[in-house]
Amino acid sequence: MSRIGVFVCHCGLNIAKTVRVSELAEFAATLPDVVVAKDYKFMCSTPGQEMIVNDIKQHKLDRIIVTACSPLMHEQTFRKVLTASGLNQYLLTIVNIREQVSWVTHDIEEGTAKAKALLNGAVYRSRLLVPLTSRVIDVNPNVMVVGGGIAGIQAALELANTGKKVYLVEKNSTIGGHMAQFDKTFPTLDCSACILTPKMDAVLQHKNITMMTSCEVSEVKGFVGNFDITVRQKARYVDHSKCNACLACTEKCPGKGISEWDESLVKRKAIYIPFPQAVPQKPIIDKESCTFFKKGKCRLCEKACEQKAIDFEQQDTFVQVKVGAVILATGFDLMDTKPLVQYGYGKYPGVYNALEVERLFNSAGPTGGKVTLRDGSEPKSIAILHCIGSRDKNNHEHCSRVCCMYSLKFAHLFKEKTSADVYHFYIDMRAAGKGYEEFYNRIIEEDVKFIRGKGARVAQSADEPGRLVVEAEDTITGKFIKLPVDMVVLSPAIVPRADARDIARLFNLSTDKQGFFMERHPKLAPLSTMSEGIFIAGVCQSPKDIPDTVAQAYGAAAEALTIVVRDKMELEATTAMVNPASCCGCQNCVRVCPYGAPSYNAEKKVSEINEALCKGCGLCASVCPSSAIIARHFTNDQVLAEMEGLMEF
Amino acid sequence: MSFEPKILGIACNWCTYTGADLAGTTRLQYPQNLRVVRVMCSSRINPSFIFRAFQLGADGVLIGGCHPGDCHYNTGNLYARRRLAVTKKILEFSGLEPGRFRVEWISASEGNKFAEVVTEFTAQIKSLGPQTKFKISQ
Amino acid sequence: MTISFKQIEEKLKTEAKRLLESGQASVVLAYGKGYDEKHPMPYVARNPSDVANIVFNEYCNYNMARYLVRYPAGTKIAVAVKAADSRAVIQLIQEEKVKREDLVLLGIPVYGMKNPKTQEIIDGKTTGGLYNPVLYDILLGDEVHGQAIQSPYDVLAAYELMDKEARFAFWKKEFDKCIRCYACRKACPMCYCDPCFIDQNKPKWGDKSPQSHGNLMYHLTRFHHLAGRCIDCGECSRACPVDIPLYLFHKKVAKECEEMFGQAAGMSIEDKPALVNFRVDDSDKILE
Amino acid sequence: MSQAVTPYLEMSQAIMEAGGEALKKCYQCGTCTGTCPWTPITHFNIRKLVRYGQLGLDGIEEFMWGCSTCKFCVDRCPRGVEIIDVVTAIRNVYSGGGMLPQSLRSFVGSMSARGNPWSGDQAKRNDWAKEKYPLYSADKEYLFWTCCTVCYDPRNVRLAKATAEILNQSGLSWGLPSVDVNCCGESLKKVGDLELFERLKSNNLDCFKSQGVAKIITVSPHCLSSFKKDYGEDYEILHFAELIAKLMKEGKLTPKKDFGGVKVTYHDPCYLGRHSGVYDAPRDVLKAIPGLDFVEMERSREQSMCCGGGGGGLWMEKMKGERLSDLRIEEALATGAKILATSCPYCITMFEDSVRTLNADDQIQIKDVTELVLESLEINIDEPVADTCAL
Repeated sequence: MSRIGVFVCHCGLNIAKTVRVSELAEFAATLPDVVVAKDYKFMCSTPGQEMIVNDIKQHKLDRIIVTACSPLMHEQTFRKVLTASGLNQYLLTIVNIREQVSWVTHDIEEGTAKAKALLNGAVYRSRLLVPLTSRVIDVNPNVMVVGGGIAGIQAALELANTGKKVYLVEKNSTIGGHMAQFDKTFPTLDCSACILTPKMDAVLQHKNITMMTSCEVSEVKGFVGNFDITVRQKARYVDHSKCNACLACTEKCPGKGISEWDESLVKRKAIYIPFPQAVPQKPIIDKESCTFFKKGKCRLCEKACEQKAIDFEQQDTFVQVKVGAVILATGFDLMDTKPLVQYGYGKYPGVYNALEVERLFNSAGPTGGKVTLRDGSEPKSIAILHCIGSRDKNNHEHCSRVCCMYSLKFAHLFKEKTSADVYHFYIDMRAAGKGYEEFYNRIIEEDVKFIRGKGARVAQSADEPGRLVVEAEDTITGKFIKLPVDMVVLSPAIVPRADARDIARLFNLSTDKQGFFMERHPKLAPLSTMSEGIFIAGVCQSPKDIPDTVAQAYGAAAEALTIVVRDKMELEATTAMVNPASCCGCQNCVRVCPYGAPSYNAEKKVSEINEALCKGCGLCASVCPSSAIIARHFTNDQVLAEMEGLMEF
Repeated sequence: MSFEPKILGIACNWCTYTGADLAGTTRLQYPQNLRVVRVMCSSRINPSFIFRAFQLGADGVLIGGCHPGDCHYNTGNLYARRRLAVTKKILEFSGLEPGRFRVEWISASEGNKFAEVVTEFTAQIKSLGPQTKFKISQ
Repeated sequence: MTISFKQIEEKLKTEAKRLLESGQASVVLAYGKGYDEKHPMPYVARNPSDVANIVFNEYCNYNMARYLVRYPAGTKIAVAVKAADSRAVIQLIQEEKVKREDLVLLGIPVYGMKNPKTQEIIDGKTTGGLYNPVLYDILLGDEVHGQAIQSPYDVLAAYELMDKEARFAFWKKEFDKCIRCYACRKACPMCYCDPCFIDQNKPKWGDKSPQSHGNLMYHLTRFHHLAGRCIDCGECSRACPVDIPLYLFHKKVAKECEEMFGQAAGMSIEDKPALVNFRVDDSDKILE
Repeated sequence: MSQAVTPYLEMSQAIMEAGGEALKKCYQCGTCTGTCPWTPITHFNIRKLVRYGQLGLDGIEEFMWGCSTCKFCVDRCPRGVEIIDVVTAIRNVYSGGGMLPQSLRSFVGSMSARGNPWSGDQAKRNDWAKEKYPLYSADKEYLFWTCCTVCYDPRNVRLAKATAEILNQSGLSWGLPSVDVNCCGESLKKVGDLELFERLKSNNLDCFKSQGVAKIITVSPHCLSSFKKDYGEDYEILHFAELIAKLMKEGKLTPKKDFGGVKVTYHDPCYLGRHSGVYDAPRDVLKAIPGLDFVEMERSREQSMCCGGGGGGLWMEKMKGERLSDLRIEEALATGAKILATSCPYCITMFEDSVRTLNADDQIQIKDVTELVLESLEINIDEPVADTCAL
């Protein structure tokens, strides 16, 4: 026999308007094991909570049912009420009569009837609830940050400043990310390098940060508080512990590779640092373009190196890192626009993508900051095409969010650096951000032309060889525009990294439809993920600008800190366990678990579940033919009882 | 009085249950015949739950989970898809009307889909009439 | 070509003897004499001298794979397998209940096996439509060729055509006969759970006394547990004292599984049991 | 004149109910207009048509007949709007009010009275065959669906004959439909007469069912698309170019005659290409014919240009300078090709017209791929052919 208290909330009129709450409470009182049933205006308010606390004491209640809004809303609130009254928090049941009853009907008869059925189910279930004990584990105080762009840098610095040790893993040979490729940032037009390089240097100097460049995560084991991560250190062929960054080697190198940093616009040496402000300032050898690796002869860099740091024999190595939490800040790629043949990218030399143009503006870029076409001439007329592959069912449905603003920035820089006419082809101008609308106004005043219509086609000009023609409708006049230009800039969709799904798999994250990492809750938990202890920041979650990215980085650092600041932590108790007496050793649970929580004990011929790995989905319980697996808080008999209660009325 | 069916819903916490909440938050209207049991993942659903639901007198059973590929537990609903498909075939071959059992993928952002599915499914169950084949008579 | 049961019996004896003598097997699972010719018994030979008791005739339907899980891991077992029986062995290997290297499979290519109760030839009805073992180490006779190939699913046609009311009435009548003796699960090579779900008290899935609703729960759930695993040996139906045609339901589920998942039970040791597996591109159509 | 208007949502609703549901998805980016082949040469504005539809505004009648349903905009539309459905629905809603343009009235009238668009006598549908070819019966494998245009239009009769001869050569078992059938109704549907379309369709389906038709060969991609999209899933439908490519691959047809290096280019009919996704089969056939020097035009395959004959365009009068077929001929001439091959009777009609009005008939010949195959098989069907201008 249990002693159940039922507390029916009016939620003002939100519930009371279409559910007769007092009738519901009277009905509750007639149900088995219900000792107290009350209704109240706002159960989640302080007096409401106090009412529950008092009734628990006065009536010696051992089960609580709160009939109110969705458990996703206030389950935690009421769990705390139970804990405060000395009751186990898992003895709480929430009945959702707001989102799933009162708000979806206008008919008070229907609403009241459904609420009764739901409450009856809850009473049946409640009687079978058992106290559950959260597990307590030791927490490793270190944090790993994956991705060395502005988000990763900011998060690493924040954490390191609190005294925590941070491993910053970057797959390129330098940190800095996309932001380091830019010249200016919108809307303030401050110089990207001026604000970023001091932070990059701070990372290098920080005693609490271990910077791991040319590194990739290859395996993730463990769970929140105790991750055990294997990192692959890719061979650099330069021993960075010996290198003193004199860069004599790069001067002597005869090899020529394509500069990834400069978006393939120019060549670089085979032994190189990607750009002059790279961190670390130590070079790596690109095997593909190195004369020695290709032909077996050369070694000029080796001769030039006084530190004897060149090591052609170097191999990839694997490093084990133990951390308590992880922040993923892996950034984005630009969509490859070559398949969109109508825009001629890759076919006409005058068509550029946005990142290429960023490099053209950059004083450390391939043209030293001069805007010139591939043939060295200055463009006289430039078209910027928005939404290329974004907001497009045939490609990527999402809005890439920053293109409007950086396209405006491009227009400004074109106006500043050339005497060209600049045209925007856009669908909608999205300038929602601090100072963004003002920036848009400023660009309009700079006499940039805005054509409201999506660029439909870029073709070679029939009349002027070598020039391009952009075709589109100006939807405002309804006229078909054929605009001759020298340069076309595409603002392509921002898409997840090519390997984002692999990373998601490694860290057990979900991805959304576009492939961006999925947050735990779109509003209330935007930086956490379904994997406890793994947080996300920046564009890997969805396209965003630098201020939002940095804000997320601070947030993710704080989130990670809430874990590693503790010595010990509690885990949700709603895990699965095996009743060995019923286990038939079929190993179905071992086969299906996405987290590797169950394992087979061949000696005892039964499965066992490592609760620290269990996320509580209950899949194992449903594939267990002999009902040996107990999915705590969602056990077979609890679910069956609830169903029975629901079907009774 | 017209026939008001009892429909049992089993919804996963992360997608369909949240989608149902969203239908409420946006005040969409749908018939009140559905009673939802919340589980953490559609993969938790044991086939016997469904057989049992019909024995308890459910006129229809509606299962909701995340869209394949979006499961919060990565692959749970991919197993569920197979297991529930087999459940459906078993019900069908045993002679129960196939229309009484339905699986839908409804994401947390698809409040409107939730309301539409419930409306449509309720109408379908009404047209099938009371379920007597499995129901245990008192 | 006709089958010489005597010849198979001789070969079975010879191989059993050789395996036991050489120590390649410590037990041989085969058939022995029963109270009459129509009722042979499962038989376990442990010593070369036991081999004389081995028999084989058209009534040796037992699926000896049923007994494999009784022996401790590492026991070297030789087992006589007909077509369906070999699929049971494969399925057990997939489920890691037995190891391939611990087994010597004495394959029996055969047709014309008979149901002792009805004298009916079971080919095409409960043999998965196969005459030759899918997997074996030693074949006791020549492979059967030229025998008419029968689809294992042909016998379903009449039941699939029934309207749902008639089908429900049919199964209700059949399940209502069930006395819950559990001979079906005893005979089944894939039913190795101990305890069975229906014997559980927490939760109580269904009534344990022979009542319609408990019977329905037991059988429907068992069909689900065997989905993608049943290899159509028909032993459940022959074991049934009240003659419930369980094989029909199992076959229907097997057919659906094969269509939906592109894989039949016990055909390859490389497969993973279909219901603890998935493909990302499984179609949502299977739910319609 | 006042510019004030009030949205008339009942009209918008009527369009959606007539199958133009997709119109609500449009966000007016203008990709369609920028892509539409008509935009540069006429006042037709497809985006505006959708916009007027969204708000149910008056004045839509002015430009609702401009679309030739080439599907280029649909393929490019970032919102996935089925623009052709919208056009069809708008035409349906408005033409119901008697707003058919003059040139389409005889087209619809003939469809209604005679079941074909060419005012042909229904009993004479198979007269071109002169009883040389078999009629379809249940024991035959393929029904050779003769498009009305190849039955009645003297220029395209050559195409009907070429197809029949090649079918005979191939050894397949096939037959012609009886004279009871009528037009597939594709263009009729696109001009918005959905009710009459349903009538034609159900008559054809009855014929198919009564004769046990399972596999259908079409020479017109319009029939192909209509059968595939609107006639249910019971039929296996092949365009003849696909069948020829298959037969050639299997070695059942081997072209003999060497064309001696004559340059040929290929025009993708919208309904074979974008509508049905068949791009390679006709090219494979042309490349397999000895001595044809195959060149592509600048706009080909998915990017191909429309001839203007779809969506009822074949029956509408267009001013000089507003004809897509003229532009296409110029593009073909620019490649230096002496033959412009295609695989659609509508395209052939449009191009034959254009080469004459452009005085280019001595520079380039218009041929169906089927006709070139027949020629390479060295089969002669030459009979005096009436001039297409006489139409």
